[in-house]
This record gives sequence, C-alpha cells and structure tokens, in this order.
Amino acid sequence: MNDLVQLASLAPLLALAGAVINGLFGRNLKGNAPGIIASLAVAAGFVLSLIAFFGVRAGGAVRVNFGDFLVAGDFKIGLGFHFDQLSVLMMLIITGVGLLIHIYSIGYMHGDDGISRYFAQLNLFVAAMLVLVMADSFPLMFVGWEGVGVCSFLLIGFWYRDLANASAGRKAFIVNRVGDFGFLLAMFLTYKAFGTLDIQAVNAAAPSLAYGAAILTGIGLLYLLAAAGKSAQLPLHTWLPDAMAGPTPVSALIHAATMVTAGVYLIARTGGIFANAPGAAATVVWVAVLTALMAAIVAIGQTDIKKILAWSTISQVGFMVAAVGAGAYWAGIFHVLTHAFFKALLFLGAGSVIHALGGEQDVRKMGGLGRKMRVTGTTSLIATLAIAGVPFLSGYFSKDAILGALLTSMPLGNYGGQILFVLLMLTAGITAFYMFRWYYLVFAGEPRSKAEFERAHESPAVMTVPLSILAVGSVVIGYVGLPAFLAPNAIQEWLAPVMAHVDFEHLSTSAEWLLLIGSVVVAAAGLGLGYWVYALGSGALAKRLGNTPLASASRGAFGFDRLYRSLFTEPGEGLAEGVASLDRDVVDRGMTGLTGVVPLLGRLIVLLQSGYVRAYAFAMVLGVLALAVAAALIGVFA
Amino acid sequence: MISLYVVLLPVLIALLVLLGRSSAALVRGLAFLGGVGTFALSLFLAGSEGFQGAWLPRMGVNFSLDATGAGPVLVLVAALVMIPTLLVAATRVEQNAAGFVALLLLAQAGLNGIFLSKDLIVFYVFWEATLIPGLLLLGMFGGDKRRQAALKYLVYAVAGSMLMLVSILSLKALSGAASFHITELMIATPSLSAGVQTWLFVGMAIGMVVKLPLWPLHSWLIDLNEQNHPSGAADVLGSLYKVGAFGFFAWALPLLPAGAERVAPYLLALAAVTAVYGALAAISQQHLKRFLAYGSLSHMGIIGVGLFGLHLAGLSGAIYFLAAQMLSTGGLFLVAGMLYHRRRSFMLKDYGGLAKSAPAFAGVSLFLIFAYIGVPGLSNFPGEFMALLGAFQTSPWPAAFATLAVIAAGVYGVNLYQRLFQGPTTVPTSDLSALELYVLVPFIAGVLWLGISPAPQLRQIEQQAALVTIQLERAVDAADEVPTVTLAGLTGGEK
Amino acid sequence: MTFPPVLNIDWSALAPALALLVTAVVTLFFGLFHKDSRHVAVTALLGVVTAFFFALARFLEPSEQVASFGLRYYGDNLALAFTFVILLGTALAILVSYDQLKRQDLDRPEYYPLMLLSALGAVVMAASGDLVTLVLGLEIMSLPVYVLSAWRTSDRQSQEAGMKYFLLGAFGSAMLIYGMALLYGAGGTFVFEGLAQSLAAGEVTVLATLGGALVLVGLGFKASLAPFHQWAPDVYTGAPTPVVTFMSVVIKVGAFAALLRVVSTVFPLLAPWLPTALAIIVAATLVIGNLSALMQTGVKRILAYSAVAHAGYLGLALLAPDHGGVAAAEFYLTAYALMNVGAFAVLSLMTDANDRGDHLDRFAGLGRRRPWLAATLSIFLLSLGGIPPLAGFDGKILVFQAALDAGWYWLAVLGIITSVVALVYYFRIIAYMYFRESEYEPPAIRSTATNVAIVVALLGTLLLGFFPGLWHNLLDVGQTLIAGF
Amino acid sequence: MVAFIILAVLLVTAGVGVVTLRQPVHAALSLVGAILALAAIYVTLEAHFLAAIQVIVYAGAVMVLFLFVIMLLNVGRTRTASLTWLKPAAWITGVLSLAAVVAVVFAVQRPLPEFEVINAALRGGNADAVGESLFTDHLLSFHLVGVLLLVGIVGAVALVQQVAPETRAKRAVAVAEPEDAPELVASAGEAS
Amino acid sequence: MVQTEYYVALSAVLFALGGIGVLTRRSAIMLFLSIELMLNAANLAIVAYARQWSAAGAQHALDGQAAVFIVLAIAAAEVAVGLGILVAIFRNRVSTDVDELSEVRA
Repeated sequence: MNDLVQLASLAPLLALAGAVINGLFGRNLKGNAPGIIASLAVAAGFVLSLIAFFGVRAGGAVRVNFGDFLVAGDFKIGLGFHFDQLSVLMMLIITGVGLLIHIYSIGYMHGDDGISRYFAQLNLFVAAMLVLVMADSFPLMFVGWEGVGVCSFLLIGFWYRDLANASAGRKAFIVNRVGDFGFLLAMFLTYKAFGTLDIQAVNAAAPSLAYGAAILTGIGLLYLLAAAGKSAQLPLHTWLPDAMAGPTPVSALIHAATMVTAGVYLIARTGGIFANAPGAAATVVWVAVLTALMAAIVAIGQTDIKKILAWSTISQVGFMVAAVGAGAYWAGIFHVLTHAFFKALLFLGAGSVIHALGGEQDVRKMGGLGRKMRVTGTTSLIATLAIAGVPFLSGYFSKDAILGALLTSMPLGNYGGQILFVLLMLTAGITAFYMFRWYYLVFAGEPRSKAEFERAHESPAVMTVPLSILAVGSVVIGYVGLPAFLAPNAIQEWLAPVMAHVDFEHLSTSAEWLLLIGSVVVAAAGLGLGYWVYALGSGALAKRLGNTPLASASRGAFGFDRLYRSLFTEPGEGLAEGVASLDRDVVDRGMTGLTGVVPLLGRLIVLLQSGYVRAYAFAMVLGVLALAVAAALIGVFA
Repeated sequence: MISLYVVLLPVLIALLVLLGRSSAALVRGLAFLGGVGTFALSLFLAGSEGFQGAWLPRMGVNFSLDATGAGPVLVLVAALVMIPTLLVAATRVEQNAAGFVALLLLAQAGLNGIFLSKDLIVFYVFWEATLIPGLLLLGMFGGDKRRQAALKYLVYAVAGSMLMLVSILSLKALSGAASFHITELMIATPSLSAGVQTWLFVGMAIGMVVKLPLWPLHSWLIDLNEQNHPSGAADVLGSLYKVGAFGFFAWALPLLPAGAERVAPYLLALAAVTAVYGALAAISQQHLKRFLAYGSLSHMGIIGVGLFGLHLAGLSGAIYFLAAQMLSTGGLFLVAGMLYHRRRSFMLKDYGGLAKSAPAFAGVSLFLIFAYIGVPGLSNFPGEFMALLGAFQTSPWPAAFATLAVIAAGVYGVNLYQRLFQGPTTVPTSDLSALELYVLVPFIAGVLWLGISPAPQLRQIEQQAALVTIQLERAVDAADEVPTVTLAGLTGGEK
Repeated sequence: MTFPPVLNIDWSALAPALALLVTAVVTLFFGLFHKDSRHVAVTALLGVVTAFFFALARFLEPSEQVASFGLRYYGDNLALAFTFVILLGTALAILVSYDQLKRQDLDRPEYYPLMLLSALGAVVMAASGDLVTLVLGLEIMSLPVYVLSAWRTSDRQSQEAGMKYFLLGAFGSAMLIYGMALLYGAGGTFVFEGLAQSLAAGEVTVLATLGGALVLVGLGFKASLAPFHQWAPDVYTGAPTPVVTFMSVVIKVGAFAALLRVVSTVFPLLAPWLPTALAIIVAATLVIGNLSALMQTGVKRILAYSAVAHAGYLGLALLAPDHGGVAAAEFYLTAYALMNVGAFAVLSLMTDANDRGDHLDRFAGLGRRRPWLAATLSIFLLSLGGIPPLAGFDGKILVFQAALDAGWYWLAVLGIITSVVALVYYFRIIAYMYFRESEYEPPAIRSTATNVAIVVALLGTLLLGFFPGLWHNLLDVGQTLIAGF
Repeated sequence: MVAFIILAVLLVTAGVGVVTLRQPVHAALSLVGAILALAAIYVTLEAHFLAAIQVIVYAGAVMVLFLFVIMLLNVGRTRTASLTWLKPAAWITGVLSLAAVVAVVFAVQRPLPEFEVINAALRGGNADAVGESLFTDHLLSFHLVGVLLLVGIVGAVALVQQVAPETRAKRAVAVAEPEDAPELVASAGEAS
Repeated sequence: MVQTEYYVALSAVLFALGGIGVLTRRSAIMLFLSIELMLNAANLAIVAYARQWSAAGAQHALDGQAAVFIVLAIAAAEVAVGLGILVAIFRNRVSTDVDELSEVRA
C-alpha cells in the first residue's frame, strides 16, 4: 500500500506533463483536444489521489523522498512529499473539483483562440497546487505556493488584450507577493527557532518551546500574513474581487475551490505552531472574522454576478480561517471541502449564465433566467441554499461546526471568543441575505433586460453535467461532518491523527442543539429578509436601503482600494520615482562630482608647468631648500 | 589540466576569429565552436586535476588553477550562457562581428580564470584583465553615450581593483605567507591582528563592492547596460562579470575572517539597501535595459546580504544566486536585444500587446521574467532563498529588510511583462525566429536545471563555503591570542 | 678597509662599454663617408648587439671579480641587468630611427655616434661604483641627449627642448657635484663602499645626509622625480620622436641604476629622515605626473608625463632596495623599456615629416584605419597602465610588493590611486582609436625597421607579461652589492 | 687667515658681480675674477696644480670661449618683463638654503690635521701627486673624461655645423640656384 | 691655517650665488656663467675637504684633488655643448633670453 501511495507523487507530474504538452504543442492541437488532454491529466491525478486516500486510510501517513533540494552544511531541505490524511484530502478536492472544472471548461472555453494556453495554465495550476499540499517542507510548499500565484496571475490576465484584465492579474500577483514576503520571513524565523524547515519536524518541535513564546507568536503572525495574502483575508483581500477578470472556470477553481484555501491549509498544516501560540491564533481568528463580516457586507452592494461571489468567497474563507485559528482544524478543512463544492457550483452556474448571455455580468440586467436555464437555475439554487446554511445541506454542517468551535475554543476564550462568535453568526445571516439577493436577481423574478433574456439559453451538457455533479456534492458532502453528538464525525476523526491538539470546552447536548437551531434561525432570517427586500419590496425598499451609509460603504467595498491606492500604490510609485531620480541626480552625479576633483587638481598642477626654464629651476631650488632645511633642522638643531 | 584548457580555449578561438574576420560564416562557425567547446570542457571540469606552473616564483606567485568548490559551477553556467550569447554576437552585430565575438571569448577566458584561480595574484590578473574586453565592447559597439559610460566603468572598476591590489600585496607582506596560494595565505593570515585585517578587508572590499556592485558604487552598471550594444550580448557579459561576490566568497572572507566580522555588518546594511533600492528604482524605469540593470542590482544586493550574513547557507546561496542570475539576467538582456531588433527601441512605451502576435516570444520572456524575480522552481529561487535565510539567521533585521525586495520584484516583474506583452496590440510583431529560439533554449534549460536540481551544485559550492565558516571560527579562537602585527605597522615606513 | 687593487681590471665586465665606445668611434668615422645614415644605423646596431653579447656572456658566467678599478666599476648582476635594458632600448631606438631620420630630414652623421655614446654613459652609470665615475657617466649620457633634443634645429620646439634640457641638466649636475663634494667631505672617498664604511662611525651623518640629499636631487633630476621633473614633459614634447624613444628609456635606466646603487649602499648610513623625504618626492611625482598627463591632449605629451609618473612607481622600488626593490626596479625598467619604446615607435609612425600630428584627434578612428597599429599601441598603453597580464602589470606588482614589504603603506595606496588616473589617460587614447570615427587619414608610413622594433617590443611586453619569472628569476633579489667584501 | 678673508671677500664680490651685473661681458669678466680668486684660495689649500689648471683652463680657455660667444651673439639686454616675482623669491630661497647648508657644514667641525700631515699627504698638491691619484685611483675616470670631451666636441660640432646648410640655403635663395631652390626655400621658411 | 668649515661655507656662498644667478638672469649665457660658478663652488669644497682628509692619508686626500681635475673637465665639456646649442638656437631666434623658450608648457 505504501508503494501505491507513493505513486501519487506522479499526480503533479502528470498535470505538469499536460501543461507542457498544451503549452508547447497546443498550436497543433485541434478542437477539444487540449481540453481532453488536460482533463485526462487531472483525471489521472484524481485516480492517484484516490489511491493515496485509501492507502493512507489503510496504512497511515507516507513520506516519499526524492533526494535533496537545498543543501548547505546543517541546512538541508529534502525534495519530498508527505501523504497524510490532510494532504490526501486536499488532493482529492483539488483533483476532483479540478476535474469537473476542466471538463466544464471544455464547453465554456470552446472556440477561444487561446484554449491550449488556457488548459496549459490550468494544468500547471493543478500541478502547483498539488505540490503545495503534498510538500513535506516549507520551501517545497513555497514552490507550490508561488506556483499557484503565478498561474493565478496568468489566468486572471488570460484575456490580456484588455489592459484591465492584465492589471487585475498584476494586482493579484503583487498582493500575493506581500503574503509571500510573510511566508519567506516565517520560514527564516522558523529555521532560526527550530533549525529545520521540515513541516512535520517543526510541528513536532513546536511544543518544546515555551507555550506562547514570542518567537512562536512571531512565526505564527508571519504565516498569517502569508495566509492572508493567498486566502484574501484582511488586509490583503483586495485582489480577489479584481481576479474575477479571469475566465469563470478559473474563478471557480482557483479563486473559490482551491487556491484561496491554501492559507487555511497552511495554518492547519502549521497547527503545531498556532496551537502553541495562542496570541497568534487569536489574531488569526480576529482577522478572519472581521474579513468574513466585512466581505459579507460588501457582497450585498455588488452588482457583478461574479463579484458578489468573489466577496462571498472572501467571507467564506474567513470562516475557514477563523476555524483553523480557533484550533478547530477539522472544521476549517471541512468547510474547505463543502465550500469547494457549493462555491465552485455557484461560479460555474454564474459562468453558465455569462456564457448564455454572451458575456453580460451585471445582475441588474438579468432576472428570471431560471426559467430558460433549468439546470443552471436549479443547481444554483441548491448551492445558494447550501451556502446560506439551510439545514441538511453541506454548508449548514460545516458552518455550524465553525461557529461552535469559536464559541468553545479554550485559547480563544481569553481573546474575545464570544464576541467573535456573535460576529460570525451575524455574518452567517448576512450570507443568507446576499446569496438570496444574488439568486433572486439572476434567476428569479422578472427579466429586467428583454434583450438579454431573449439571448439566454441553457448551456451544453459538457457544462451542465459538472454542475449537476457538484450540486449532488453540495447536498451530500456535508454528511461527512455531522455534529459529533448526532453521529460519528467522519472528517474530524479522519483528520485527528495529523492535527495539532487544542482544548475545547465541552458543550452540553442541549447547547449543541441550541447552536444548531440558532444557525437555522439566522439563515432563515437572512433568507427571509432577502425575500422581503427583493422579492416583495420590488426594488423600492432595496433602493431605500441602498441610500444608507452602510450600503454605500458596501458598494465601495469599504474603500480599501482607494485607501491602498493613496496609502501604498501612489506613495510606492512616488518612492520608486524618488529612488530612481535619487540615483540619477544624487548618487550618480555625486560620484561623478567626486571624481571631478581629480581633473580640477590636475588643472592646478598643470599651471605649474609654466614653460619657463627659470621657474623650473626655481622648483628644483625649492626642493633643495626643503631638503637642506630638513637636514639642518633635523640633523643640527634637533 | 581541464581548468587550464577552459581558459586557453576561448583565447585560442578568439585569436582564430580575429584572423578569420573577413568571413562571416567562419566567424559564426568559430563562435559556435568556441561556445560549445568551452561548455563541453566545463562539463568535465568539476573534480578534474588542477594546474600548477611557476609564474613569479620568487614573489610567491604561481599560476595555479584548480577545479574545486564553486568555481566549476560558475564556469559551467557561464559557458552555458556564452553559447547563445556568442551566437547572437556573431549574427546580430552588423559591423565587426568578429571583434565582438573575440572580445566576448577573451572575457570568457578571463572569467574562467577568475573562478578557477587559486593564487591570489593570478586571481587579480584575471579579475583586472577581464575588464578590458568589457570596456572595449562598450566603447566600440555601444550607444551614443558609450564613451562617458566607458569612462565611468573604467574609473569605478579600476579604482576599486587597484585598492584591492594594495590589500592583496599587503596581505602577504604583513602575514609573511610563503606564497599567494590560497592555502598558504589561509594558514598565515589569521595571525594578523583584527585591526590589520579590518584595514586589509576594507581595501579588498572596495574593489569587490564595485564589481558586486553595491549601492552607492553601482552607477557604472546602469550606464554600462544602457549603452551597450543593442543586441544585448555585451550585457550578458556584464551580468557574468559581476564577480565581486565571488571575490568576497573565495578570497576576502576566508583570508581575513576577523576583518570580515568587523566590516560585514556595514556591508550587510549596504547590501540590504541595495536590494530594495535597486528593486524600487527598477519599477519606474522607462528604458528596458536600465530596467534590467536596476533589477539586477537588486539581485546583487540580495547576494551581498547572503554573503555578509556570514552564514553557511547564506554564503552558498549567494554564490548559487550568482550563477543563476547569469541565466535569468543574461537571457532577459538577449530578449531585450530581440525586442530592439524588431522595434529599434528600448523604451517600454513603444511596446505593448506583443503576446498576441508573438505568443512564443511572450511565453519565453515571461518564463525568464519569472526566473528573474525569483519564482520558486526556477533558477534564482534557491540562491535567493538561501541567501536571505542564511543572513536572517545571523542578522534578522537587515535580512528582513532585504526580503522586501521580493515584493518589489513582484511589482517590477509583472509590470515589465504587462508593458511589453499585454494590453491592446499596437503593431503586429514577428514571433521568435528559429535562431532566436535556439538562442533562448539554453537559457530555459539552464533556468529549469538550476531551479529544480540545485543540490549537486550546492554541494560543490558548500565545499568552498565551509572554508569561510572554518576561517571565521578560527578567527574567533584567535581573538584571545596576542596579535603579532599591530595597526602601528601600517602607519609608517621602514625605520 | 681593504679594497681590491685598483688596476685589477675585469675586462669581461668592461667589454660591453668598450664595444659601445668602439662602435661609436667607428660610426663617427663611418658617418663621414656614408651619406646614407641607414648604413651607419646598421653598424650601430651591430655594435649594440655585440655589446649585448658581451654582457650576456658575463651575465651567464659571473666572474669571481665583482668590480674593477677598486670597486669603481661593477660587473655585478645589477650593472649587467641594467646594461641589458640600456642596450635593448638603444637597439630599439636605432630601429625606430632607421627610417624616420631620413623622412624627417634629421639624418646627420653624428646622430648614431651620439646615441651610442649616450648609451655608453648610461652603462657606465649603471656600473659605477664611485661618485666620480657616476658623474662622468651621467655627463657622457646626458650631453649627447641635450644635443639630440635640439637635433631638429629648424624647429622652435626642438630648440626649446634642447636648451631647456641643457640648462636644467647642467643646473642639476651642479647640485649633484656639490653633493658629491659634501659626501667626500664626510667620508673622505668617492667610492660607495668606502663611503659606507667610513660613514658607519656615524660622526658626520648630518653633512653626509646633506650631500646624499643633493646627490638625490641630481639623480632625481635625471630620473624626472618631482619637483625636479619639469624639464621632462617639455623636452619630450619638443625633441624629435626617435630621440625621445631613446632617452625615455636610457636616461631613466641610467638614473635609476645609479640611484639604486646609492640608495642601497650609502643611504642606509645617512639620517633616517632621508627615505621619508624620498617618499615624499616619490609621492609628489606620482601625483603630478599622473594628474598632469590627465590634462593633455597630445599623445606625445601624455607619454611624456606618463614617463614622469613611471619614475614615481620606480621610486617605490628605490625605497625598498632590501626587500626585492632592486630586482623589482630592474624588471620594471625592462618592461618599461619595451612598452614605452613600443608606444613611441607607433607614435613615430603617426607623425608627419615635421614630427607633428600627435594630437588625440589624429588618433580617432585609428582602430578601423590601422587595426594592427592601433591594436599594438593599445597593448603598449594597457601595459603602461598596468593591466594584466602584460609586462607593466608584473613590474607594478613587484615594485608595490617591495614597497609594502618595506612598510610604505601610504605611499603604496597613493601609488595605486594615481594608477587609476593613469589608466584613465592611457585608456583615453585607446578610446579615441576605437570609440570614435574620424575623417582624418593618418600618414601612410611604411617602415620595416620601425615595425621590427614594434614587434620586438610587443613580443617582449607579452612574453614578460605572461612569463615574468623568466626574467625575474635571473635578477638578484635583495642586497648583494657588498657581497664578498 | 687674513689671506683667506681677503680672498673670500674678493671671491664673493666677484660672485655677486656675476649674478648681478647687467652687461654679460662684465659678468663674464667678474667670473674671471672669481676664478682667479679661487685659484688663489686653492694655493692656500695646498692645491698648487689645481690652482694652475684653474687659471689656465678656466680663465684661459673656458672664459675666452664665453667671451667669444658673448661677442659673437651680441647679447644685449632683454626687453619684456617676465617672472618678476622670481628675483626676490630667488634671493630669499638662496639665502635660506645657504643658511641651512652653512648650519650643516658647521655642525661637523673637525680639527685640521697638522701641517706636516697635510704636506705629507698632499705633497703641496703638485702635478706629481695629483697625477699619481689620477692614474691609479681615477684611471677609469680619467679615460672617461676623454670620452666626455669627445662627446662635447662631437655634440658641439654636430649642432653648430648643421646650421650651415640653412645658411647656405639662405644664400642659395639670394643667388637663386634653380635646381635646389624649392626644397631649400621650404626649409628656410620653416626655420624662420 | 683656516678651518675647513670656513672654506666650505665660502663655497656654499658661491654655490648659492650661482643658484641665484640661474634663477634671476634671463640670458642663457648668464645662466651658463652662474652654473660655472656653482661647479667652482663644488670644487672649492672638494679642495678644502681634500686638505682635511690628509689625516687619513695621501690616497684619500689626493682622491679629492684628482676629482677636482675631473670636474673641471666636465665643466669644460658642458660649456662646449651648451654654447653649441646656444649658437645653434641663436641662428634661428637671435635672442638668448631663456624666458622666450616657453612655448611648450602645461
């Protein structure tokens, strides 16, 4: 079994192979060939992941080492993969959801002249993402970490001829680089603290340091910075809405299902550190909860079908990060899993709509599309309900687990756990509200734009089949993590061996029930409010609400972009300009000026060469005088 | 003996090229032969037997080359880079291509000598001699302001290296070493007092900092790159000839450990400043080559950070980065040359949207840009990572500051790509020609090779890096002993 | 104090000088009957070669007897090494003159005899073991050069050169002779070894020091050390190029040979401040020579100032005669002779019939118009600038190493800093040749003899550069001058 | 002592005359005076042969040569002022140097040997004694003096003689010899 | 007998006068004369010291006197060459003013 698990090491290579084939020979491939090749590569990866999954289930974690990556004396970084419960689960999500999205893309991208480039980049992404989760050391993880960032950059700017798209990609890349900066520093500090960068070794060694040691907190905060960059958490969240410039399947895969959850994965992976650094962990939760709340509010005010989902993603990832920050690693990963399904589904649904409308993305021009697009409409409804936290759908369980964790996490108790719980609960309600708005404006009600409505048609099967599969998943996947007091919590048990231990208060069964019901109430309230505002109020109320300051803040996404522009971008550009002109006008000129002294001196010296014999003789006499005086003074009088 | 041949072969080919200057085909053939031949020799370099010959025996100078440590790695990478560079020179230089090729080959010989010499004077000989081909390339084939740029280059380089020469000569005079061979010197120099070592180190450092280069002694580099021949081939040489870091690594640090320990913190600060400064300056450049020059300056800052952290991993990483940047920076300079070949301009504003009509070109360029900004999995990352990590272990704050350059690198990297290849298509451009593809393939191969499989090279580099750390430890041990030579010895003549 | 008998003469050591003398006389008479100066040149060359072989024979088989005439005429390693350099410089200068005299209308019969006599003087200086012989050698060396400097009598600059050189030279000689008088007063003899023994008692150090200082001034004048150097740029500029080729080497070798002899025998017994004074002189020479050269626009004048600067670098060796400085100076002068003659030889192919046309502008674009000429000149210039692996570099590290071994750190640093300036002005010439274009077509002068001189100089520069050990190993390192007595 | 003082005063006066007298002829004659005074001093220093040589060679030959040239060249006074600062500067430095040298000279005061010792060693400095030294210790120098004089002769002749062609050229222009004229005119033109 | 030092001091005066002459006179002839004065000063010093060195024996003493003879010859040779140059120049310039010989400078 061990050997079979090792076989899964091929998964990223296969994806890479797909990328290389598409990248180098894509121009010679006709029709759907690129998509099929890419999908096959990912499908193979999925199969391998399954093998690994069962292998790990049977025999526990497996490590593979292919030799050294970086060496210098004691500093040794291996080139190896670590298959354990967490990583194989992530691999399954990546390859599974990835496969569906690949297949969907065949339809979605049909006819685009960059299709081979698209699939090459998508495959490359899968490869990088797999490396990220499989890596057994931080540097190798960083390889995948940056790799996915690069692919994200490429795919966001896929339609690069529009400079706005390209700039969105650029922004994503740069903001992610800030996170990478944190990741690098975190690694440096980790090495300083532990003398190794092997993830397992670090996790094992972390408890040996004092609980809450400053260096652990420091490492934790730096990893938080890294996670915030990749997972679009405050304050590095601004790139994700812009990232919607990319093709929708990309948004589904990278910016919903997989890449943005890398931060969650990172924190879960380094649980050993966070479990021993309560301050850092609490910071994580605070950041995450505030992100979730902020993003949920912003999502209300958006009009772009994808941007609403993007903000929703930020908000939902906030849930996950909050969970792992609180020490409920399984809950975070659980939400990653469920979110992968319903958010991918939402995006693909949105993609289907956009595809049907020929590129229209403004929800104000939609409405009633559910009637013309049955599958899309239905599946989107399921996803909407799932994310809103309607009972018995996947989102309900995972969200509930997170809320419970926030309430009961012992370390968090000292850092305002209750407040966080309330805030996140509120966020859950808002989620239901804005998701209802999203669904209603797109699929229900009356069509607001006749022309668009006329154009709409259901997408081809290659797109709707993945939608359906995902819809099924969105319904059923939640049952792997039923609350422990109801049934065996499969995912919690699955992950338990590899997760760091954090103490939780034990809630009584009644409290558990109360919590379950509470979240139902909140979800219902959100949905009901949505129904009241959008379905019944027929716009008037929405308009009135739209005039409140909160609403304009929501529309403006709390002005982060503007703030960053005036706080970082413009001063940064100014700084760059300043340095450039400093270099040109001060350093360069200064150095030249310094050397300019030499010719000046030369000019003076040349003046002495007057051409007069007698002056030359005088110079000689002066020399003699000096020598004679020296002889007299030193030899006679001294 | 291979270490001697890798120095002699390029010289020989250079002379043949000059003799066969009248036939363009012959020049091209010889250029290719020279590039490939040297590369082939370099493949067998590591671990081969060294060469020893008397040179100025009574001054303690022996012509001693040896293929151990980091040298063979650098020679090999440089040889790989030189193949396409020579091809570009032989085909893209309109006037006097033979001269261009010959100068490149001579410079390559000098570089190989720098990397392989084990005698300090021989090292200096190569160090200084290699300056001349670079200067001539700039002056003979450069742009409108080439003369000013050449003068600047000359003054900076020579002023630095001459001071270095004084230190080199004093090193033996003061320590009483039997010869200038590295082993003899390493045995003898720790007996020098820390004060003396500091002065000697400062002397050597000035020469090496100029060629590293670090802020504020870098201006020559910018002008050099801007004014060099538009094919970019000479700029590739420029990126190979940043040998200051190697000088520190192979000579200054192991020979003067006590001095290094005193001076390194200041140099580390300078290096960290350089890393961020270069990256920031790169962001707002409008001229492609100046852009690359500043970016490269930033890399050199990171290399400096790795060196002056005086940590084994940092030292190894810095040298690895030095090798890697030859590929990424060199490749991008050739890309710049190819762009110029199409549009006759280096100004970024004249470009945009090229990816549409030249997808392969865009792809390769993006690949090299990613390598350039240190994306993991590509050549620059291992070195950059280890350099910063190593320095962080000993001096966290400067290293952390230098790491900021990573963010700035992201900014200038994607900015560059966007301004060249993305956006609306202006004028359609031809995609890579077959020749251009052949030129870029070695770079791609090299970038992947160094990015994915750094361990073998790192092990070779480590052998030599260990010398530095051993000497540093010896210096700490020697600190308690009574110094045999004091600073007073430096102030007066023989009485 | 037991000196060897005065009349115990080692003829093998004297042979090179005698050969030169005989050749000078022969050419003098030969010149009367041959209109074509080239035949005379061949004779002169033969004489020089003969002298060279005499010296070589003695060099390879050193005799027991170090000196003749009671330590007044040495046949030791130092004397012979410098004799080689003098003969080399003379031979090359003859080759450069071979065609140029005719072209520039300078071929009068006394030219070669004067040159040979001057070389003879330099040889005597290099071999001299006492002050009187030294002064005589100096005069024999100098007087012909005064005359040769004014050789182009119709040219105002040449006239000016001759007269300036003569006046200042005579002035300098007077200083030297007065210094000699004082040294005699202090030591009771003119023989260096005698002086050294006599001064060892240390009673008359003050007087001897002043005498030594004045000798230093006199010799420093010939060696063009600042502030006694000012004749050099003007004379080099005004004198005919073939003459400059000759004197830039021979005068310098003679002067430094004598200086080394004095510095290594008598100076150690003088007041300790004298080396410091010499160091200051050397420093001034380095700064003035190099900075002034930087300001020039004529190649000949650049080379003139560079000659001054090189005196400064040689001065470093003077300060360290016991630390390999002697061998360093010998090596440096050999290298200097080759590269400097080479540079002047190329220059002589660039000037017109009136010896004009050395302005930098005339060199613009030479790299394209005369690739080989430009390339060789570049090599000579780079060697002069001390770029490895050329002879000049090896010379430079040898003198710097000697100075550092002797503890002259500040001076070495100063020397190095000024070397940077030196490279700038040397490279400026190269930059003109290669980095500029020009409409000017340089004169098409075909001279096989000059070409031979250039090639010999080039090969020497390269050979000495690549294999410095070949020559350096043959030179005595350190103080071997008192050996045996 | 008295003789010394008288001669010293004479010598210095003559020396000052050489340096200050306006007319070259006067200055030259002043130098002759100085040389004669020196010769007399040589006598007081037991150097009789040298005194004789001094008078014969210097005052006789060299100074006559000088006077010839002065007459020949008809050296007059110069007109334009240049380097006016040099005169005071020269005197100051001269006097300072002199002071330094004298201080050094007097720093080493040695007792004069007895007259008998001097006489025994110098033998009155007669030709016999000086000749003995010249032909033993100074044998090489003596021969080199011969070479030096050869150099002087050849050099002087070479320079003075070579002017002749140009003088001829001028004459040639005057009588307009057709075949040589153009070339010679050219060189004459350069000369002027 | 007068002490040697007085003779040497006298020679120094003569030497200084010669030097001053070189610096202050403008005619080349006068410079020649001044230089002759300097050489004679040197001779005077040698002769004075020769007498002083009688103490060390005839060889040492006569060494000096012989040297004076040689210096005389040197002076003569210098004068010959110097006057030769002067005459040659005078043919072209009709002036012996050395300050006019200042075209080559800087």
